Amino acid sequence: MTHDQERLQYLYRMMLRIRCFEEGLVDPILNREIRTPCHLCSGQEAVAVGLCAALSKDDYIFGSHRSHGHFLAKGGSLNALAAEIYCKEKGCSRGRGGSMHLVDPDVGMLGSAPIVSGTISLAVGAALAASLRKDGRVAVSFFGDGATGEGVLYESLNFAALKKLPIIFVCENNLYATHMPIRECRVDIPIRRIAEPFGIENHMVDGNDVLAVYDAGLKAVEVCRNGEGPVFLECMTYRFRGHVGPDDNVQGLHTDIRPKTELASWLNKDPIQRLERYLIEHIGIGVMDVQKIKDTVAQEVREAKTFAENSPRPRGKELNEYVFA
Amino acid sequence: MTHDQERLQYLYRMMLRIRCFEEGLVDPILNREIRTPCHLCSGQEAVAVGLCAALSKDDYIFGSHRSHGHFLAKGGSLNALAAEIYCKEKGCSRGRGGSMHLVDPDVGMLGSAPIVSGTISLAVGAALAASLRKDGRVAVSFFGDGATGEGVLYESLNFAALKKLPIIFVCENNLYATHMPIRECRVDIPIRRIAEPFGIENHMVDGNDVLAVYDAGLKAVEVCRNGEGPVFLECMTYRFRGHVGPDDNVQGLHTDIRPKTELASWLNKDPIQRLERYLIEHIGIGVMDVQKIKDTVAQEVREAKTFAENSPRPRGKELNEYVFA
Amino acid sequence: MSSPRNLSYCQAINEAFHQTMEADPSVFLIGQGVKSPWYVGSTTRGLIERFGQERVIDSPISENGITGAAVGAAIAGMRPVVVHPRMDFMLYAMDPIINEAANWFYMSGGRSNAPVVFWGIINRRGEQAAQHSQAMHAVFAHVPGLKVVMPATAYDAKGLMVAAIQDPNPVVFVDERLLYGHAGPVPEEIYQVEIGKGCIRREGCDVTIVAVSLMVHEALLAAYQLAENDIEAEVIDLRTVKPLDQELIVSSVKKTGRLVIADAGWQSFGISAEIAALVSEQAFDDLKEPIMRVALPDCPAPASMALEEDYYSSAVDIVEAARKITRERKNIWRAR
Amino acid sequence: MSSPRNLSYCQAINEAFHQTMEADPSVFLIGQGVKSPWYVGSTTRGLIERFGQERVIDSPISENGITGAAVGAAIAGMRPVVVHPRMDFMLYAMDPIINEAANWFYMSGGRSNAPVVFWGIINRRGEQAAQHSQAMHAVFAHVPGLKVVMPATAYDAKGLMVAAIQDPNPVVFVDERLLYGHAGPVPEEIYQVEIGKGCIRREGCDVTIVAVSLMVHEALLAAYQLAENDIEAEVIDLRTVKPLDQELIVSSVKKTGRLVIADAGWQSFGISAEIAALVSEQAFDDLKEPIMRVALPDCPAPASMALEEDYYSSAVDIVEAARKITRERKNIWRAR
Ligand SMILES: Cc1ncc(C[n+]2csc(CCOP(=O)(O)OP(=O)(O)O)c2C)c(N)n1
Ligand SMILES: Cc1ncc(C[n+]2csc(CCOP(=O)(O)OP(=O)(O)O)c2C)c(N)n1
Ligand SMILES: [Mg+2]
Ligand SMILES: [Mg+2]
Repeated sequence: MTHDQERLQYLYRMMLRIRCFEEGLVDPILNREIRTPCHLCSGQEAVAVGLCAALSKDDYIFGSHRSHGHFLAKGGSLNALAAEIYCKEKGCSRGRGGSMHLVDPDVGMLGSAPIVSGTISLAVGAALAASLRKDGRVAVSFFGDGATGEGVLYESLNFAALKKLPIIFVCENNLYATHMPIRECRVDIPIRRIAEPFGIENHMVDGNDVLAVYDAGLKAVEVCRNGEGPVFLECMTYRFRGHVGPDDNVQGLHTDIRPKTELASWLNKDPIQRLERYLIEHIGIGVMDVQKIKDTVAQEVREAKTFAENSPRPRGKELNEYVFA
Repeated sequence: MTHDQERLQYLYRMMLRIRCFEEGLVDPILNREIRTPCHLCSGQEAVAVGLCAALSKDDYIFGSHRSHGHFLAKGGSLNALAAEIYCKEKGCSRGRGGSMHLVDPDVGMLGSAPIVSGTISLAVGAALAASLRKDGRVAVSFFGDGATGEGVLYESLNFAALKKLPIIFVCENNLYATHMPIRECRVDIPIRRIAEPFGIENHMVDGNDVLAVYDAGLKAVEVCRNGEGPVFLECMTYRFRGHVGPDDNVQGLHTDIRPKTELASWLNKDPIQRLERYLIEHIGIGVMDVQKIKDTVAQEVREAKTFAENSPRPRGKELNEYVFA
Repeated sequence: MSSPRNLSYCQAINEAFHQTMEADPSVFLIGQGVKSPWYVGSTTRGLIERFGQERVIDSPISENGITGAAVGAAIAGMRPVVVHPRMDFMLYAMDPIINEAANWFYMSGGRSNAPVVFWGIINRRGEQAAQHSQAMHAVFAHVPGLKVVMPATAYDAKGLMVAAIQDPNPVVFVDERLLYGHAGPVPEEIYQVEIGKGCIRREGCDVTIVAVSLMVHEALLAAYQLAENDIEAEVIDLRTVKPLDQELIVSSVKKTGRLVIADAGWQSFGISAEIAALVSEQAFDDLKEPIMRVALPDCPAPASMALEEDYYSSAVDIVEAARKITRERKNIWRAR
Repeated sequence: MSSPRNLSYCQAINEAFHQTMEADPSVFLIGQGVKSPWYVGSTTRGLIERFGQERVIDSPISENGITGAAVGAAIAGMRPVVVHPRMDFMLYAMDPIINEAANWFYMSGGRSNAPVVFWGIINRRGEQAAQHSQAMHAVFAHVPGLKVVMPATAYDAKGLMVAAIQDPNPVVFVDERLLYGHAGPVPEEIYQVEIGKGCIRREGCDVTIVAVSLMVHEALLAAYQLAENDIEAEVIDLRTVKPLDQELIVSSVKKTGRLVIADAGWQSFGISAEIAALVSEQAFDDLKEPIMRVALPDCPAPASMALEEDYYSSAVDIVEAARKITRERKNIWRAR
């Protein structure tokens, strides 16, 4: 597929926004300004951005513990995200949720939550809602390779297949689940094959190539909108930082068991640099234009941080609000 | 494979014992002498008998809600089974468990329980125990086609495959789960294929041919004892009676939605008659010999019923015994 | 309201579905056995014919996934009812019920709610044994963010189901298979029984009996027997277990000074404990006698009918308990 | 016993594993994170090196299947400990814990038992929010067939873990990540702390404070502050939540006539309710004042630290509660 310039710049800007925002969290995490556990997605931005770019605003997504990227890619507000991570009242979840509970129903970001696989069945339900209402919406469930250990994933695949629901199962295979390489979690057979006994169309995608993800997303969305869902995408990718926080090794526990050379080889496949090179070398976007995008993004991120810092904390006497609607 | 006479007669006698015993329950169920919910396995005897014949006494099995056959096939006492179904103190579970909780650790029948799929992970655990102790035991998990809806089955397959546990997953596909044909429970792809994404050896077996099951069982046991487990067997079979009790239609609810012609065609494939014909026509066992087996079995079953009837009920003041060991 | 007809408890639930589904296209039913009377009696009669298989979804045996799908559909704007034809099966679905649904509104800071009904049927007795007899309302009552209702009558079965479906929060609706045949007057039109409000089923001044679901009927029987001995029991039907109608309970105990609690779940760490704790906090000075609890012993459900008789409690046990704390009237009992 | 060294709570648990695994080859450890200090602190240090990956099994993320496997291994004669590095994850594993393990011995009529330890870690605070902060001991305490222990000290952490592993029944061992650094004397040899027995951590005659786990330390702090105001509190450490040490609690309340219960779980329908109910049944005539409960409000755990401060209770709340029911001494408080 060919992609128009505007779209390409959008993809670049969005990935950069996520990266720049998350990298900006590193210091505040290390100096304990931020306490809520942050699972950074640096290195994996192409999956969130490529997939969400293939959706319309009305479509639904659900995320996991590692969902800053999903939230932003679906159109969530940078300010609201920053404030939530600072657990402030102006956060997207009013400081009640923190980094692991991001939500913005207005842009179809229906929620994220850290129970592994816990939101997969919710996404199936959102697809079921769309299918009952015949409103043409598609639902996307983002989850990790570790989630393939949970039985509810298979229950979800089965039910979605049985009812031909408009849902895209997106497995971000970053090769590790916390301290466990995927080979210690399951046998050495591609994850996408779990879709086969349910007759679900499935593809392996280069998750560090935003255009590949975007194209796979477009096709999957079409399949779903035609009533021929679900689709399962296994996106191969890698996280550049720790499981939680900037670096599992510097935070005292030394639990990052990933070989340095492996990390290095993946750093070479940085999805943002890859698209940047492509923009400059093949699309003819100027280095100055790229720099301008970088500046804009940096500015946005600074503003978001200021917004978050200046937002008030929730007040203790409002503790019990929002228990019931 | 060829099978010696003794073995063949054993298989025949055991299937007949199960059939004869269960058919003897029909009247007492209908006249409410027996109240505990009985899920009869009439028609499916070959799976239990063929598989268990491939095991040694020390090997482990776990059953489900429909496990009278499993219990007897593994060597459980007919008297203890009958007494349990009458919920008497001399039942295998002392009348605390009823039809759905059959246990006899001495013959490796580690238990049965009606929560669908609930015992599959337990069987994996028994296989894990065997593997930790390196005692050469094999564990068998019996479950129905309906159990493929439960996520814990996939978790069990994954873990068993990862650790190469000596376990045989035996799916008795009788085409229905209560009132639901399997096609309303999952897409039209053979169940055994769910084993593939976990790299588990899997086979489809004619579950009404006890010799086929026996042979498949022998091979699977060998694979497991060689440390190359697990194995998944899908045994195609059919129940001749209601989901629970003799006939779902005569018991008032009219929930048996199975076509009469379908039932009729399966009655033609009765595993016991099949083996009987084979014994007489190919092995040269005399009709009289067969009749003798029938008489013996009928006598055993009568005795078991008498045993059960004469066994005392548990006493109310012993209600709270057996809560803790 | 129109003049009510007599309907059975399960017909009343059926009518709640017909009327809520008719009124609101976002209401739908999903779960094991919605098209099988073996599972759900006649609670779903006529629904498929009227609303189609799309809105009455008989599901694979996947409690976790299906319950989660109901929660997700609720988050996406629907009003699902997900049935578990035995409460015991809900143990597979605790993650979507507790981790997800109960916490959802709070952890999104009020930005997103999950109006889902978790319908769990207690299906006990009949020598079904430990895995097919459990009542677990106390577990759900413990969890913030969940409401728990338990109708005792046909009227409440309909009204509480309607209220549960129309509530913007996750509600656990727990009914009792043994009550399905119980009949009572039920208005024709759609109506709610307010969640969080109990009611007095019988007035009395000597002892308060707080009961729920099945035990309300046992409590009324007990009250009748007690009255024959000049003990006037006030019988409260909780209707809602969470949030408890504290005021109703406390003000009754303030009047009678005595309390018997009758629950059909396990006693230890069960709902009877919370009610006892509540009263001993809020009506301490009015309590004349120790609080008595009638509930299940610390024991799984046995199969044998002989043991079942001892396991389950009934009016006799309530009478016995009430008798113990109306001891200044002991002479009356002796006289008979 | 040898003279005890000071060990931290998590070192004590670690020692329990080393010694039980050494003593009995059927003991093994399985679950998420057994080889990762991020999950389980240093509770598992040195175990893999000593006993091998076969007996220290870090598992896929499959709480249901892995917990079931532990139960099955127990039924087949092993003594597994299955860890859930956050209790919240146990919601996926309720079926094997409750439907299977808890009922197993009973429903087999005593023919088969499941000696498995379900080890669930409460891991709260730190702005982790609702799904990563839950304490659910009350749920397990409600279920017949389960025992529930909750150590407050390093000594008990070791002794209760040893007892749990050596018990022939399923035991839910609930510890508190916040206590992992807490140090205390721990004997070198292997020993059990008896399941079902609490202990008096501080004697006093004015008010009984029954506490568990984390809250024992808050209760002791509170007792110290109360003593400064001439209120002598007796502090009971439950150690075991189920079965409750009824005698210890009741006899203390008979002495003091006043009771404050401090639990780190939700108050409503929680363990504090059962204790209150117990006391108001068994020590009714001795109770001078209403029972006070200090526990979590009916609210999921918030992320924001500002809210966490209000959410979690501490010594201050216990002091406050005790003060309310020692009102005849109000003048003392006023004087200061
Ligand atoms: C039910 C459950 N079990 C365990 C955990 C602890 N946990 C948090 S993240 C994680 C690993 C998830 O791995 P993966 O799905 O591959 O996502 P990634 O972190 O790699 O993005 C685990 C096990 C959890 N949050 N929920
Ligand atoms: C967790 C759970 N969900 C639902 C049920 C109700 N139920 C009892 S048997 C059964 C059908 C099982 O079908 P299958 O596994 O094919 O076994 P079959 O009855 O055909 O032998 C169901 C759904 C149950 N016992 N447990
Ligand atoms: Mg991963
Ligand atoms: Mg079947």
